Amino acid sequence: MTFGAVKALDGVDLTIHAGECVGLVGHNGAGKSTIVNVINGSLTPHAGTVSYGGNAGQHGISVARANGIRCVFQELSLCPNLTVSENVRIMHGDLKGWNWRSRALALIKAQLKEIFPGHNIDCDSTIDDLSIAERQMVEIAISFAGIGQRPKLIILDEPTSSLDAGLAAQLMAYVRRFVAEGGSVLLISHILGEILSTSDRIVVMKDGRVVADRMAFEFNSRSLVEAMGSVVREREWQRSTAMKAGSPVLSMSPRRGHGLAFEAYRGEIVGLAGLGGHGQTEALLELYLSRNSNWWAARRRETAFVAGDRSLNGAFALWSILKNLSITSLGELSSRGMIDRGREDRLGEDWKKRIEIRTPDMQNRILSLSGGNQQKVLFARALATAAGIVLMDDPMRGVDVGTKQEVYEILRTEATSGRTFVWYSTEMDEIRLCDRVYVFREGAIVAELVGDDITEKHILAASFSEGKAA
Amino acid sequence: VVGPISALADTADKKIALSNNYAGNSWRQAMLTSWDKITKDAVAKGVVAAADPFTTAENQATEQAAQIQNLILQGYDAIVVNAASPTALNGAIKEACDAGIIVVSFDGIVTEPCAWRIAVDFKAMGESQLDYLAKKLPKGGNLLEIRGLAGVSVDDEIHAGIEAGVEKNPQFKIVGSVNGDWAQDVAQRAVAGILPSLPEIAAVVTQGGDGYGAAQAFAAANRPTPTIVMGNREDELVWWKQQKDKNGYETMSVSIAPGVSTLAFWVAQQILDGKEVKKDLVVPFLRIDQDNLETNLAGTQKGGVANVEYSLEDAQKVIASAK
Amino acid sequence: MNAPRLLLSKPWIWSFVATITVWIITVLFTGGASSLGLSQAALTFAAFSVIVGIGQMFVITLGPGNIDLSVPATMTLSGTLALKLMDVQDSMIVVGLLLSVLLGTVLGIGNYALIKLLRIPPIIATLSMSFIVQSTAIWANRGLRIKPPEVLASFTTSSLFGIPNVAIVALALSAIAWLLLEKSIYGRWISAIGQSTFAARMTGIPVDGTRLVTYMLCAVLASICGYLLASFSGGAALNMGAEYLLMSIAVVVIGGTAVAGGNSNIPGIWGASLFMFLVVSMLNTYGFGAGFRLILTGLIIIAVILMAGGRQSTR
Amino acid sequence: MKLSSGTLRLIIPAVSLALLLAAVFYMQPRAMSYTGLNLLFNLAVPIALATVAQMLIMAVNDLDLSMGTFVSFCACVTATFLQASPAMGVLIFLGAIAAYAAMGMIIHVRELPSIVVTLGMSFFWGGLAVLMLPSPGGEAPGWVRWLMTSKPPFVPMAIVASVVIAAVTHFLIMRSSFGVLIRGVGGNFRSVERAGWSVIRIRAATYALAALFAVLSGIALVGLTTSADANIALRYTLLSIAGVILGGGEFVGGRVSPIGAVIGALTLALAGSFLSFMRISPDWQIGAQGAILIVVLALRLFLNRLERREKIQ
Ligand SMILES: Nc1ncnc2c1ncn2[C@@H]1O[C@H](COP(=O)(O)OP(=O)(O)OP(=O)(O)O)[C@@H](O)[C@H]1O
Ligand SMILES: Nc1ncnc2c1ncn2[C@@H]1O[C@H](COP(=O)(O)OP(=O)(O)OP(=O)(O)O)[C@@H](O)[C@H]1O
Ligand SMILES: [Mg+2]
Ligand SMILES: [Mg+2]
Repeated sequence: MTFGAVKALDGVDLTIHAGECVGLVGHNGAGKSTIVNVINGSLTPHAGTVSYGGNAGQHGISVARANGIRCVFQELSLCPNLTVSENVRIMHGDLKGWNWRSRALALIKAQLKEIFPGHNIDCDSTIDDLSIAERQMVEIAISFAGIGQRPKLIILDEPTSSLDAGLAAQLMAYVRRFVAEGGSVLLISHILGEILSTSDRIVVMKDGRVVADRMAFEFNSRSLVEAMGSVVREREWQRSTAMKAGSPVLSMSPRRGHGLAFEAYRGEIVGLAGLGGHGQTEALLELYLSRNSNWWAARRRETAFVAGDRSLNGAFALWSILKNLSITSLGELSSRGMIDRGREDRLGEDWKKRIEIRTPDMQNRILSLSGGNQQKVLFARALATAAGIVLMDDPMRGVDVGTKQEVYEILRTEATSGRTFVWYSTEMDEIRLCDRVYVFREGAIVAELVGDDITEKHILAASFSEGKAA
Repeated sequence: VVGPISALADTADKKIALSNNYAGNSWRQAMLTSWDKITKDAVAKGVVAAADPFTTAENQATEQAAQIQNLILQGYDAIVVNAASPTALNGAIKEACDAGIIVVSFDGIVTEPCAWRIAVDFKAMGESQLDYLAKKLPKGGNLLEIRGLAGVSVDDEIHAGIEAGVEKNPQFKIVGSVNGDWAQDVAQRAVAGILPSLPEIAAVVTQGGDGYGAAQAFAAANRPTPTIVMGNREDELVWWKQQKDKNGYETMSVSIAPGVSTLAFWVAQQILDGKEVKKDLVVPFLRIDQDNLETNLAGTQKGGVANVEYSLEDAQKVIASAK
Repeated sequence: MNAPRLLLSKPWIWSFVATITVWIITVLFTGGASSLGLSQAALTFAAFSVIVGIGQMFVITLGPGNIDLSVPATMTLSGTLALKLMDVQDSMIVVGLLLSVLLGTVLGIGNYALIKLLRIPPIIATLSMSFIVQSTAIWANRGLRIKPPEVLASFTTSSLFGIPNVAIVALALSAIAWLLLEKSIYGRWISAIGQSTFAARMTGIPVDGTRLVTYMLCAVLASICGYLLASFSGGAALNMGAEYLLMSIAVVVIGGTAVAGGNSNIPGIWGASLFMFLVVSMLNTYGFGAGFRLILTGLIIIAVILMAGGRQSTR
Repeated sequence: MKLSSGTLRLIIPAVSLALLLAAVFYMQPRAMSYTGLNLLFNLAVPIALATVAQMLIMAVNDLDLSMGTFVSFCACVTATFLQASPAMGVLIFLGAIAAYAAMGMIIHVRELPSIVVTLGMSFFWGGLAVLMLPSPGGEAPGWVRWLMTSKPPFVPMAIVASVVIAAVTHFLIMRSSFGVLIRGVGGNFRSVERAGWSVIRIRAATYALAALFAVLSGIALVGLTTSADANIALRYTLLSIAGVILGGGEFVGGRVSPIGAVIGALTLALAGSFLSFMRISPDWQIGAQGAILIVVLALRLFLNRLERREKIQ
């Protein structure tokens, strides 16, 4: 499988048996998504064959679907303007005839209840009205649902990236049950814990090849990372010592009129924690928008923003990687409103090296990058500015382990040299890296944790406790 | 100007509306101005109760049909129409007639039998251009025709007249034809585009409003100015006058006078008054020639169109002569 | 080997290919005798389309739904008011131009105010605005044609070294627009906004400010075009802009600007403007009636688009 | 009660229409009658059909700039061929519908911007119309005339027709599977494709359906005007777009509302009448049309605000 000069898949041999869960891991751009697209029929391999249930020959989306293959893509692939049941109708071509609406509704309701017991999604609402996590849940449920016969193979491409820990655990548990009943699952994730605990077998990919294919119990977290080709770094994390020095560079009064006020100081990494969708993103947006005029360009950029949902609010699809990278720094790259191309190119080369953007040419379109590499570009976009404050809305979604480590290091260095980071993350590991953490619940800040108090236990306690008591 | 008041008592409480489909050129503006001038006076004198003009935002038959339907609802006794289409308004006109409303169409007339028509013989207007040219250029020559807006009846009728004229005078040959949409700049653009590939042109036949643009285009292309038939616009007449003074340039100018709206008003008033009026009235078009150029130019508003307004007596004469 | 391919990958090349083809066919009619005259006429009239086209292109670049339908009315009002103010006096030429620019600015602000305050799609906001502007033009002058000052009229109708003056003006404006679009921060901004308004906002682009400036730019260019056109054709007419509604959009899209926003180019506007003039001239020259002329124009436009293709290369 | 966003999309246009209607009744009580309503609304019927056609195209994220010329073309066919030799007329209509389907396919396969292709097509249809009717004329087929001028008991034809159009299209686009697919393509065509549907066929069918409604619009128009001309419906292009927007539809994302579109068309028609009931100086009559559009949309904004406040509470 090649895309122009890029060899995305190079002699990959992958077999998935009934009744097993195969974990697929690899660095960003390793070829995981491409293999998914080959299996589900959207891409036709240039060499080699795909066979479903033993019979090779035919290929294509409908053949794959007829053979019981379903796919959950990481970037949401529902129709946002339709209701949940209408989306079910689209995904299931055989829901024909009168009264399909109520049958679709019954189907999705049952499936959602089975995978995510206790959810409260209104199946009559349009996808637009759902949160990102809810959309992901709906998409997963639609894929697992089957009329008459169940799907045989479900491909999950980073299914938990928008789900919080509790929902992710529910999903993994369901995957185990599904597999136990004879289905198969191909699970792609950058969260190694998930892969290790859920898969029967793990396939590791690197630069378009399979470099390891062994039973899951033969791996541990460390050997898995090594197999992917990243060096495991010991955690030598130093929380900054100079905390709350001087006056806050960023502050916000208590949200929704109650809870704690928000403050951030120079050189700090402030974490925003709590269950997904409890107002962290809104808080970040408010911080950002209130400090950036919609009418005038600031002479010096004070704050930069890194978006997590790159297809929605990050990448400019028509542009090259370089233009995507430099858009926020144009002020510094230009004189009298005219852009200096030379300086722009240098900035691009510089960052390409610093965070290893895997591309032969920065002039390539941003969409030619794998998902994780796109995310790296968005990261570099913010870091390349002179902004003193960087707001991050779950920026590590879909970034591989090796890159994450590098980015963490960059963050720490930048913080030491005086930048302030406000970091919303759904991953506990990342939250633990922060100097100080605000826990959100129902749109307000309910707790502030500092230093060694930042533990999963404390955060979970703050996320849940008061609500139950009240 | 106006006859004895007592004779008009019958229409003192009648309301007349003008339904106009377009206001976007100087001819229509002159028409509205004339209407305004004459009807204001008539209302002030108590001849009629009201004479309100209505113009649609876009030059579209559908919009005008809706406008006429609204006028029906508003209870006008007569509607004077300058129609966007001779036939597409027939549905609405029929409804007006059914509601007992007098409908008088002028300039852009309608074919619906229940309405009155004050028509200009556009075909004759086209033919008259060729008659003039045949006299002026007995040897004939190549003609460039500037047509109006495609798909509109007036364009088709004048064109038919010109074709008939050419048939009658075979020494003339139409070597090029463009659509000028009755707009100066469009005409200029179209003529400039075709001119380089045309042989020598003896005369340009037009439909009004586009003669000046044609003259400009010939000048820009450094071609000798042919005989361009004008359309009574002031800028055309001024240009003609300049050429005439400079080198004795000769041509003619012909168009329908915008003041015909006032004739339509009086006709409607007469019908309301109970007078017997034939359904089809014809008004002469307004023609300007070499010898009466100066007088007409003097009487034309700067930037406007040569005009004739009608009084009640004029209207009565037109009605009587049609019998 | 590489250069032709690079050229072919440019979306604007096809409008030029079409233009040259049409030009050759037209000129063949007279065995080549008409080439100079036709070229000059084409340059002259393309210039007006280019000027309004550039403004429209900036607006279209802002993304789906952005379009300025008030261009014709703006042209009319600007021509009307400027000529009325100048009142045939040569000394007032600059004042008239300033009035035009000022008027454009005000109308641009008005357009954007409607879009922003009422949150209505630009297509409807500018349409409503155009009705009001058109009314103002009627009210201001009642359709009377006032002549332009002598110097201005002769400037717009004459040429320098065989190139029409208006084409030179349009060329200068195009150069400025190209600089803005390709080299300036503003150009990047509008392109970013065109691809995703929200993403643009989150990279710190002052979205409202940029859009306001863009609508102003479009109105100012339309205004200037109205001023020039009225002077060129010997007076402002109430319907003088009507042609330029479809024209301004057509030259932008035929020229290869992505209608979905975010991608635009200036050379294509020239190609398309020349093409739109020449195709009518060609069909007139060969004596097609209005019906066939329209049909062929449509088919040729579609053929050009099919050749240029919408698929954007990944590079 | 929690209102779905679809319902809200409908309430706002409906309320604007009601308010405008109230204003018209206040100014012209005569309009509050069987004939009055018919006169107010009968010319809105073809507009409503054209708006529905435009809405279908907009549902798949495209825009049809040839709607006006195409309806004019259909009107010309109705007044000539359909009248003189019905079979031939039907054949031409089928051809036109096939042309639309082909256009949808070309737009999809070559990933062309619909605006450009339809701009080209607008010249094409316009040219055909001019060839067919170089000058206004033709005659409405008897049955069309009868249908459009028939007087059903109690409720005037204009209202009956509007309700029928709204109901049929609502069922077709909001309730049927086909409608779901159309809107799905507008919302996220990639996902429809991945689910194994042929997007090209959906697009072609959508265009064909739109063409069918446009054909009906042309026929209805001729039924009202009794004859046609080549320029008869040019303004339907902008009117239909405005109608969709007024009715709560959006340019992209497959967010459309058929009932809203019909209401939008009626609102536009009514706005024109409202204006002629106010006596405005002729200079400003055109401008007033712009002003009334602005007022109606401002009303929409106001209601939107109210609704949002409701939602937050
Ligand atoms: N449409 C495309 N055009 C050009 N290159 C592509 C295209 N799709 C994928 N590639 C390239 O193929 C390689 C494999 O991409 P793929 O998306 O499969 O990686 P991945 O393993 O899914 O990475 P990630 O973890 O970042 O999602 C990458 O180098 C990518 O840049
Ligand atoms: N519109 C598009 N045009 C071309 N290529 C595309 C397009 N959309 C996606 N791709 C390619 O498909 C591949 C898969 O992208 P996707 O975002 O699904 O990767 P991913 O596996 O989710 O990434 P990651 O694991 O890093 O999050 C990428 O290589 C991308 O270049
Ligand atoms: Mg991937
Ligand atoms: Mg991914």
